[in-house]
Amino acid sequence: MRVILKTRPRKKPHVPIEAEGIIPQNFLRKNDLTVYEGNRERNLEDLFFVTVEGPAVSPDQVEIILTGDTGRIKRVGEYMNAGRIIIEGDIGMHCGNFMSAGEIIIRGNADAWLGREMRGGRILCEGTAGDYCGAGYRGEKRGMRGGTIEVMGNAGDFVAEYLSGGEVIIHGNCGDLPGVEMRGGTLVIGGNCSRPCGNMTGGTCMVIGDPGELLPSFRRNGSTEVEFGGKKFRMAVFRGDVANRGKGTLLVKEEAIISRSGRDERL
Amino acid sequence: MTQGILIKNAYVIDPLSGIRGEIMDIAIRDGRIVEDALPGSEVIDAGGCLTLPGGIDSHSHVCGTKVNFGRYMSPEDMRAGRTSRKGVMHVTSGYSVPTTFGNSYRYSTMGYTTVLEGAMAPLEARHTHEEFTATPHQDMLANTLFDGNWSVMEAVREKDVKRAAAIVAWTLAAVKGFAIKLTNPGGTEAWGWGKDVSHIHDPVPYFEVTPAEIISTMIQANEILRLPHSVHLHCNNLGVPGNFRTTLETMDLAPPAGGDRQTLYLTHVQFHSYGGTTWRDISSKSEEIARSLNSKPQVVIDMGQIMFGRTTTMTADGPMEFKLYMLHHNKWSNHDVELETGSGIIPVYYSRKSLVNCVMWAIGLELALLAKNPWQCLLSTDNPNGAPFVKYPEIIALLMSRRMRENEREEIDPRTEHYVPLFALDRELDWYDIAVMTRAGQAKAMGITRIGKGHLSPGAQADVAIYPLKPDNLDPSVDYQQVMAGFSRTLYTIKRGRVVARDGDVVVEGANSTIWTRSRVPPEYDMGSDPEFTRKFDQYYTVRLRNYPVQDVYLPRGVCIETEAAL
Amino acid sequence: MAISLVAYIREFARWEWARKFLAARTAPLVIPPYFRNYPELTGKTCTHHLFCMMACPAPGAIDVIRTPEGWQPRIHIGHCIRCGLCVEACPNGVLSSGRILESMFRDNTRLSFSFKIDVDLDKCMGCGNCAVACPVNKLIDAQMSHGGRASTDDLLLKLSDGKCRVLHVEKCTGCKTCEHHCPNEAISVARLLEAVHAPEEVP
Amino acid sequence: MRIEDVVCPFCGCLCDDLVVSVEGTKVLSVENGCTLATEKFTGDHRLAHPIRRTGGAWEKTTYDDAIRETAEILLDAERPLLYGWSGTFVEAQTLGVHMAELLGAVIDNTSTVCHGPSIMAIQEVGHPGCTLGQVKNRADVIVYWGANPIEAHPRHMSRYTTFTDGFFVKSAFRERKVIVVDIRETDSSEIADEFVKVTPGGDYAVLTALRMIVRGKGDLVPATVSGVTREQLFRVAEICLSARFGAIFFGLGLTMSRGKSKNIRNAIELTEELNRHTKFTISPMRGHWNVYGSNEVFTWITGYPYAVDFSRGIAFYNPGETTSVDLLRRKECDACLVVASDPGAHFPRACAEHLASIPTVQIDPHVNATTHLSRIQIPVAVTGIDAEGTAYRMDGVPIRTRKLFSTGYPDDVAVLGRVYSLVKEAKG
Repeated sequence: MRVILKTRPRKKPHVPIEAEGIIPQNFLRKNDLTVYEGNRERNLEDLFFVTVEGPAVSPDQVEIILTGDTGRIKRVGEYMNAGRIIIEGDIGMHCGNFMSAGEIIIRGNADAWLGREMRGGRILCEGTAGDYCGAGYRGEKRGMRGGTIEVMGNAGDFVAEYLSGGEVIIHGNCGDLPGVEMRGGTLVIGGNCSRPCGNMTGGTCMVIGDPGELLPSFRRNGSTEVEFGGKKFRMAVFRGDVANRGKGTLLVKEEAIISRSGRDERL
Repeated sequence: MTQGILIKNAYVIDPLSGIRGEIMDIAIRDGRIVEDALPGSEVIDAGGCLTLPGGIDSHSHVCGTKVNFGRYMSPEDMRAGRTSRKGVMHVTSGYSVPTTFGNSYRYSTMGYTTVLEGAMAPLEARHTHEEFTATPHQDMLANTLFDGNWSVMEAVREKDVKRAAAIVAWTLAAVKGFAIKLTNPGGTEAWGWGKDVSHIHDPVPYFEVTPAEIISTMIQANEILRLPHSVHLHCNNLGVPGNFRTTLETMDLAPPAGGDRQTLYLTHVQFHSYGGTTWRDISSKSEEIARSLNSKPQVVIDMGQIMFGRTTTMTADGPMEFKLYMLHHNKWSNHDVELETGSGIIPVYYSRKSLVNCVMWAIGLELALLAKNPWQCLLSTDNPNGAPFVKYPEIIALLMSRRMRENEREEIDPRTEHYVPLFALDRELDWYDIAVMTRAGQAKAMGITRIGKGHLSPGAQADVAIYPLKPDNLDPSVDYQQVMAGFSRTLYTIKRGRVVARDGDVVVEGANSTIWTRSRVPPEYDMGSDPEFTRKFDQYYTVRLRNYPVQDVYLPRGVCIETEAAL
Repeated sequence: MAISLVAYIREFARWEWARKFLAARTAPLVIPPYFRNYPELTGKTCTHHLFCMMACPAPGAIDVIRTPEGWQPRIHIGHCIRCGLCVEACPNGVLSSGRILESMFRDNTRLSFSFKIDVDLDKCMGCGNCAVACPVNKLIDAQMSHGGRASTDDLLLKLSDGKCRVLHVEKCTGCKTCEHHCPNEAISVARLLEAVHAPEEVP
Repeated sequence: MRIEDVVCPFCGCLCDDLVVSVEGTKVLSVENGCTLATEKFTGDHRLAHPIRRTGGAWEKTTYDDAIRETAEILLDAERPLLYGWSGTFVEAQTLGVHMAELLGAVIDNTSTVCHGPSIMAIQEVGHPGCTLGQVKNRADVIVYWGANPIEAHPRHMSRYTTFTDGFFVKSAFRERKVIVVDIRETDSSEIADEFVKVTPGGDYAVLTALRMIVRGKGDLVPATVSGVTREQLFRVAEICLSARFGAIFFGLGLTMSRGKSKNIRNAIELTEELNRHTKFTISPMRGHWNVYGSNEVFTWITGYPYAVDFSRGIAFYNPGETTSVDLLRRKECDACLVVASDPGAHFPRACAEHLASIPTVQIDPHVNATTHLSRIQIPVAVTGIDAEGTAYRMDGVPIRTRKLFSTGYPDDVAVLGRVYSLVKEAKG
């Protein structure tokens, strides 16, 4: 089954839409879902032109395609457990919250909290992602626990905060403090970042680009070779964050260390 | 609105009036229980359902600085239990530390109409009272903390009981408090230096008084002031393996009182009944504690039951919370209050997989089952420390059903039974015991029966809870699920003559009252004009003496219990 | 070498010289009244006014230290220039040097300190650090030193209309604590040292 | 008339020992207060009556009309924002939250531009704090990190910390060591025993290094960390470790610099680490006199201290999403009620522009920068001067402000109460 949701023009296009109902399992039987525009309750049809093509017997067979002005739609794919969502443009915050299986493909950019507290499945963002990609909720001790988030572009600050399982791959650059408070899982940063893995206690983070400023609380522990994007890199291995009794692993390109050694007295 | 309510066909258990389960009618008028209903009263047919005086929680943390800080620091807890505005009900959030309205609505739907806030720091009393007005469906009382009060400790050092009494009288009147609360007496002052006291004869740094001296002096002061409640004590060494000795020694400090009045109320005794020396060999010493309790009618305890799951611990016992933090390494808040007390908050998860937690769970139940007199062991979880109060129905069911305990035995750490006597206990509490442990006992222990709390005799406050339980055709030891469900949700909760909750929904805006005490003392014992007291106040507090007392405006419906101090 | 030694002796061992050396008579040496030696302790009790330190023109020459017997000035000989100002400044005669005390007594003179406190009202934030730290205020009003509330107007300094005000400059002892602890350099203490004839009455 | 023990409604210190002389409705003098306090009591730029904007000009309107129009604006909006609250008292804040519930609005207080990150950090790791009297009576080490109390809280040092004598500290400024950490010399660093100058944005690393030293992992600390030498770091750690009671106060220099909430988290974790050796507490230097009160009220009613979104009926909180600055930057809001604060002066330009483009109503006694963005302004009494109510000091101690005299102005509760009843009527 293919469900095509095309946004209708709105009078106040900046008012956010919360649409946690847009998940494959909800389209098996009915289409009269409730979505919220600001503080108003709306019917799905009020905000979208809905087209349904073909049948489906299980959520696995449902594919939702979101097109139009989708950058203000929040919570798409929340608690999704099967099927596929393809977003032709940008998507609002909290896309793929708590998702446990299935696939979300975002052709544009994703706003903050992409895949927050994700349990499984896969999110592919072809554009850039906002802050707190693959992170957790305020006060909660665990962020993303499983699945994969892959961002082809850049990502914002605090990527994979409290990551405790699964894999986050950012091909572009990250902002400040990626992998902060990380406790498990894997974070791969293809580009540059700054102060990776502050306060980490577990998991593995790999920075292929320039790690920027490194925190003093990581202990050098040999080196290793890794492969990323078909290329091999010689990586320096650090353990930390020692300020937090951490046992995480941070891999930084050996050249980056050498080129930095002039200004960083520790290395 | 009709003038009154007539409840027909109620299966009434009213321990204070000696009613142990009779089908009868209850008439209510002008907020009081009366002999006969007015014509035209609203009639509620209870249909033989269990009808009890409104529930009373004699030790719960629901309002005030540290409770609110528990909320403040726990957005993750707020994600549970969120409800939207519905009729007169405000938005609520939270599970272990719900919002004030959340607490109030949940207590109401469980039939509770009176709640005592377990710990109020005098300096921050205004905050507690503000939250009281936002907990609108329960009459509130505040235990006032004196455990690290400098003036009190100086009086104790001078062995001046009368001065200690005068300080208590002044403070309770100033902050509109209800009773004396001692939380780890002396330990909270030691915590001002990052230390603790290790037993009841361990002197407090600088002040050189021992917890035992503080406790004994305060008991005497309390009796001099003739306060309705006794000293309300959270013993030293909470949660330390082997602490049962401290608890037993502390119980020995309670002097016998005249009549059946208690002189010491020990709260959350489960946390104080541990044997062993470390967390590895912790064991239950509930039998020793219960034996001592059974021989001392002057002592009343509450259980401090823990229930498995997530909760937030909060207490004025700052050093204990730090020790707990070092164990869990999750998050930790601490709030010391100048010249008075401290407090700490950490979230915890009690797990069925943890032997320690299983032992703790068993101890609380054992205390209730081993205490011969239900009037001496009241039901509590030290909300939210042992568990949120919404778990009370489950505890009631566990106490009433051996079968339920056996079922639970299958779920918990199998080693537990080697450390606790719980599974050897056959006792199953009956409806009467539960009525005592959840309302009558509380009212008596708190000394508020005189103002019409905890009973249903004419003249009493019309606080009534009707539960969808028919004791005549229900065997609680088998149908424990039904017991649990029944106690979770009243058919009707009536508060001061108004139906406030029906079938789980709150139906009116609340208007609670706050009960506080004032002891009249002779002018020479008025601390407000004592030069030494005011001098110290001016120099060491950071608020002015005149800005310290809680103004009447904070108690729109204050009820003052006045006593004449024997000074 | 030997010859030059002989010549040397011959030159200096002349009788004329030896006679004068052995027989000369001059007037005995008298210490003049204006002579000032290093100050010495007289044994009188030091009241820790620190006037000696304030008057001393030589850096590091005098300290007032706490000893088991109480406060006492200590002179650092190497730094002392023997001007005697400390002796003259001390209100209690703790120090003595030469005949200074004697002549002060005879002439009925003394050195008098007064202080002038300036507050730059543009810079003053009214933080109260000066008034709370002020040791004079501390003796007058315990509430002031315990949090900055003035319970009396007998104070040397207090906050009024958002600025530090000097109420009783005559109480100032010139310690400059206020000046040292002012974050904005808004307050300064000037010490005026003058010689006066006959001890004046403190107004 | 001299009124004693007056509570100052300016900053989070909430000094309650002022003596104010008044004559009629005029303040003649203020004793014991700092410059800022005196300014607050004696300054007078009050708006005389409600105003509304028609076209490009202001016109005088009545309270009735202004209140009715305010209610209509709020009821019409799909994403209304109720912002401010830190300059008013608890009773008014309570009404505000209830109103937000009914409206499905976002309600936020000024924490959003000051200590919001501190709150987020506290939610991650907790907050070992204490009341200010505890510091006054016990502390022998005081740390000001990214805070300049002399400017923002002038009497903080003389009333609560460095200079005031306490029970266990008889000679305050001789016995207490003061450490100031900042990116530049400030008035406060002038009186520090140890001034630690950090390069901008380097606080996180410095805190990490201190934690390492306290934990005994000092061997890894490089020669300099963010501009601070290894020697100084060890010295500072040693001062802290040898304290009997230490108190850290942090300000916007830490909350609003790079790393934000993580800086605070690191500082809190340093405090926790130090508590394993001695006693240490940490406290934010809250700005507005009752901003902490608004956090408290929001928390006991909704469960969250700020940035609460009721658009779905239930309370939802997520700083970065439901905080005012973020909402306005994304142009989500279609109406705004500003109470007792001045976002026009404190918000980024883009946010202020959006406020100007939507119907914004301000309830505030004074003409300020937000007036220029507003459609309606309703003047009210000033709490602490001609209105009274509860306020929470920066350390959580609640104090009732005093009313010095009556003017004709209604207070915030009176105005908001009427808006609320109109909203209640419309919502049934």
